[in-house]
Amino acid sequence: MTRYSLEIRIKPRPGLLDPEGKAIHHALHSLGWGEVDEVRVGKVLYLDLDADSEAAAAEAATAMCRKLLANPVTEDFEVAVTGALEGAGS
Amino acid sequence: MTRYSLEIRIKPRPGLLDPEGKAIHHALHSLGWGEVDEVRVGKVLYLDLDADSEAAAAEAATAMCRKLLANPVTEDFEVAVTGALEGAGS
Amino acid sequence: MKAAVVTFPGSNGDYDLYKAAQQVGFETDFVWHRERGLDDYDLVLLPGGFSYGDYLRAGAIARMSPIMEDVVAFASKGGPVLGICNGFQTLCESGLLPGALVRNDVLRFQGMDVRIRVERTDLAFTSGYEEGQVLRIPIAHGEGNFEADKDTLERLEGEGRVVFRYVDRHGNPTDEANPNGSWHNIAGITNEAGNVLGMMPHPERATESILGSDDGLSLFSSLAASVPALST
Amino acid sequence: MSTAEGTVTEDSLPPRAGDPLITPEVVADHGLSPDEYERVRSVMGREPTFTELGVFSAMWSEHCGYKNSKRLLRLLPTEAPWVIQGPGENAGVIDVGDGYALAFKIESHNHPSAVEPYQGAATGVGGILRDIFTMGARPVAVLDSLRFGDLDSGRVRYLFSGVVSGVGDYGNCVGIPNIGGEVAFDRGYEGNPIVNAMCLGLMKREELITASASGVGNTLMAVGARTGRDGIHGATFASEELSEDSDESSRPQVQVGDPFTEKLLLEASLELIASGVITGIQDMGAAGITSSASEMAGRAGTGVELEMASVPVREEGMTPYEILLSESQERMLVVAEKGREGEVRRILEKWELEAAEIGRVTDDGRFRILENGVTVADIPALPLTEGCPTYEREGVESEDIKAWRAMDLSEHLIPEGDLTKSFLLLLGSPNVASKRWIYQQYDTTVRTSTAVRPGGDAGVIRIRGTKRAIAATTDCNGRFVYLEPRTGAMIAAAEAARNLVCVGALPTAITNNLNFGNPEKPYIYYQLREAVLGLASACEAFETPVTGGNVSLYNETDGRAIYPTPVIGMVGVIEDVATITRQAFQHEGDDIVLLGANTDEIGGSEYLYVTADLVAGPPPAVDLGAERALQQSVLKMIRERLLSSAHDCSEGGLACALAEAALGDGERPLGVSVSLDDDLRPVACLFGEAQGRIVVSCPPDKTADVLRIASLHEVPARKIGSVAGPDDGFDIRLRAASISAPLDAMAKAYFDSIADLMDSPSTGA
Ligand SMILES: Nc1ncnc2c1ncn2[C@@H]1O[C@H](COP(=O)(O)OP(=O)(O)O)[C@@H](O)[C@H]1O
Ligand SMILES: [Mg+2]
Repeated sequence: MTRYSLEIRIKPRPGLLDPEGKAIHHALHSLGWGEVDEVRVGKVLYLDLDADSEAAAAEAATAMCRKLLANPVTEDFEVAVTGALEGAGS
Repeated sequence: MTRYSLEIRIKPRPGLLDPEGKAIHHALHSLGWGEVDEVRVGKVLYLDLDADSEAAAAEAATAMCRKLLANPVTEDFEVAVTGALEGAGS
Repeated sequence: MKAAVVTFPGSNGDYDLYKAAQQVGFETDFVWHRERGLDDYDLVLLPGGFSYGDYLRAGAIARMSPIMEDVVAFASKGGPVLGICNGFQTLCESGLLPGALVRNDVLRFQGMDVRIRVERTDLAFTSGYEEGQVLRIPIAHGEGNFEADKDTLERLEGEGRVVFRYVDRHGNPTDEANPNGSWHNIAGITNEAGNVLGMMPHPERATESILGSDDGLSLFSSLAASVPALST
Repeated sequence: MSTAEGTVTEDSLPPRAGDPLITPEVVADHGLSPDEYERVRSVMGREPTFTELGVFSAMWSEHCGYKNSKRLLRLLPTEAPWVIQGPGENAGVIDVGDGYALAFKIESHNHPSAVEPYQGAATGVGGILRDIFTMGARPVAVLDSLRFGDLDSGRVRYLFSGVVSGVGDYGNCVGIPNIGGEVAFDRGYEGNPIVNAMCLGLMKREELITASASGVGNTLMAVGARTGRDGIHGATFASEELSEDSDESSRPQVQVGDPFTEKLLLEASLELIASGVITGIQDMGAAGITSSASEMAGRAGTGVELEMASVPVREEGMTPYEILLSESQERMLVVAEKGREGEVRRILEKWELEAAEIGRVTDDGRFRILENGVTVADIPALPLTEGCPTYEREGVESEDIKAWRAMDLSEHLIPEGDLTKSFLLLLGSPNVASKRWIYQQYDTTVRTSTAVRPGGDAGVIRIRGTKRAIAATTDCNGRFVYLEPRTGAMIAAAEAARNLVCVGALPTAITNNLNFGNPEKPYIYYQLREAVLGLASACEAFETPVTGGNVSLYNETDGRAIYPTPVIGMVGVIEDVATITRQAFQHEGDDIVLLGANTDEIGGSEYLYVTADLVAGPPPAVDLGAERALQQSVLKMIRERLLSSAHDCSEGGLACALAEAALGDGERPLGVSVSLDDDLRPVACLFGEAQGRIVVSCPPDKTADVLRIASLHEVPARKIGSVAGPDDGFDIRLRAASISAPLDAMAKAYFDSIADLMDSPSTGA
């Protein structure tokens, strides 16, 4: 078993309104950052996971997103394995 | 001028309680993903920005984090330049 | 005539809903989310509140509770299910209703009285209202902005499944009357069969004049009037 | 310091491996003076260990030990036949009739909110809720009393919006309606905001439980959230001034609130109390396990022994010192009857919470801490909780403030240009303007018992199943207290009582939050003592005893103190919900009657601040006897159902009070036609903040009765005009001047001004 670190990014679907992104964009402009174009805001989940392989870890995370972490109506997700610690499994 | 795409990740400081991460962790366990260790939840901002160089773009984003986007008392941030589109400046 | 108020960790409108159901004559029980079985009931109520703290997304964790399988089964047999606020969010997460409730466009929690217009009166929930009637009802939510893809939204309107809409005092669905940015000022919708209703405003908090309005009471008395017929 | 002379008799505990040595610097860092450290040594009979030093430092901080305020607080009246529990417990409790008891208390979270406004405010609400439900009462309402600098600063907007969403998100999630509060913006609070939260809880009289560790052999259990390194030394921190370099290192780790866990803890605690398996329960608030365990032992006259290795922790490698002083939120200490620990665990499991056995009640009066069986602290409990040195300091009034008070204001009594313009300016000043930008972020209707929501003079909660209701308000005008502390404190209590009678409630009892600067400075100690004396006489006059409260001192940034701000939280009882009265005019054609007299006072007024940027002059005079008569007369009018509305005059004076009554909640503003024949200069008459005034309206056929009751109580009263229609304007005519404004311009100024100001970005930097 290896302990993998994962990063799951959950992002509003293109086309959906992102009021928080809009508000940040507006605030950045008022503070003088006129060069910023669009802003979109998502969530990122950091988690550690024991699995047999990197592929298995990513697969488990994908299953979690499908079942719970992302709402298919409004969100897209991306899973990235960012680290591995051999033999650290519990 | 080049248009850079940036990704800014904002994450609760280590040691601070992350109630949302805790609740998600708990839910993943009840759904059978007992192999998941800690979960921490942060924010990710995607933004496009016109700047003279990659370094300048990253610097601007860092300044935005300091001034507005991240809460220095409770959050750490990371800036990554993820793309560049030459001559696209407005 | 029995009603079940399904409660999750973090529900906080359970008691209010219980009282409203009782007020119109339902024999009412709380059913804890880990319990199973809703066969004894004629009406299922999903209360407002912050199930699991609204962490991740409002209603997302609650809909994984064991009892939600029974709620789905109850609804698919035609049983009336009413979800208010967090209950509405949970119904959307569970797929019993389409779409999703995302963060209010103003990015703030909105607690105030709003006016909603009754768009349909042929449902067990609304038979006591007049079509076009304007009700004064409180809202209290941070994520009440109804979103769905274009096709779904068109279908909802086309099939007349929008039951309540935010309106101004004169009954017009203006932008100013929309407290959260919901598409087409949607405040409540029903499923195809018309036996599942989700709404963000709180009719159970408008059941006595001392609370500022009793415009919500008819929703419960409509149910009390039609539920016996449904279950026979 | 281990070589200091003195009578050290007992053998010292061996130092714990890895703990720092105790040097004079270490002692000073713990906020103890050399004399206080000597006292520690004599209580211990030996040198304390590092862990013991931490324990003393927390318990003998101002926050827990009330070093500078204890002697003054003894001056406050605390008794009345309806008081069930006075000061000393987690909350005060009064009898409100029909078998019900009301627990209520106010708490400050000023320092944490200055560092992290959202979490500071949120955890402030969490703490006060726990104080209420540990008494066995179900929380039924929250109020919040806030102070900030002026809203033109991005930093202030950041603090303000963070605090409001923190207060809101926490209470909303737990499901406790907010029924009122107050907010003031003044440069006197720049850099040091005030965040006080008050909670009310209801119970049947017999459900009351107290926080004591009784029953030798009973088991102590830690319940709820795990312990992390949050807020270590929060109590000591709350007892220090902030300075520019208070950032980062010197600050304790921010406490993060989890209202979801709080909601579960609330339900679990009430179930535990009802089940009878526990004999005591206490929140682990400031100074965490240390204060909860030692205070419970102190109250019961017992001892406690706790094993640190059994405390569920969130992080690895925590030392006993850290575990003892952690201020992690949403935790409780429970005393379970021996043998019934399993029942406690079962109840907590239902609510998906943890419960761990961490110690037991002993009979030796010691506060003893073990780490894997090895003693790391062993302190006599009573001297620890009760032996904190207390100080009576010398108070001297500041010459500067004296000079401000003596300032000649006569030139300001002559209006600058158009009075209508000043009027609209004042209506839009954030201190007068509608606070709905705030309370629309709060759930005010959950629990379906809110009869009067925020926006009126006082909030009202009905007691289900009875005809009764409870009203509550928080009040304090810090400018008045600053200019003359004794008068200012009396005004705060008088205004609170007026707000209660305006909704039809009999003022019954008080909780208070004394927010002051550094009491070691003579001029601050003067303010504190004077304010307490003023409050004491108001309590006597109104028969409203103090049942509890909170003291927050050292509210200073870089040596500048806030205005002294003794916030009064007052509760009252309404016997029949059918008599509840509101501030908005109800019917066109009603008569408007002014109770109380106008004066030429303008000192400390909002008018001066807005038009001349001044906080000066003497505060308005207050006559406690006249206030009491006014309260009684209005209550009588309300009970006889004579009034359509009642509203007291406060910030912005009579003109603004009339405007608020005219505008109501904005749904259906009504016009006003008033004429005043006072022989006063217009500015004072319209905008002066003379005390003891209430504007009421009534059907014309009731006016004679209203005037008769007023005269019976020797309250000056006269008809000043009438309520006009929604299409009429707002007109006040004086002998030689007038205000005439359209209702929509007033509504715009009044309702939109805070929202408009908050549209500019807020910056944390
Ligand atoms: N921070 C707050 N939270 C909730 N309600 C508030 C707050 N600040 C003001 N309010 C409400 O706004 C109304 C007006 O407040 P204020 O001008 O302080 O009233 P008063 O002068 O009668 O004490 C009151 O109903 C009060 O409860
Ligand atoms: Mg008032």
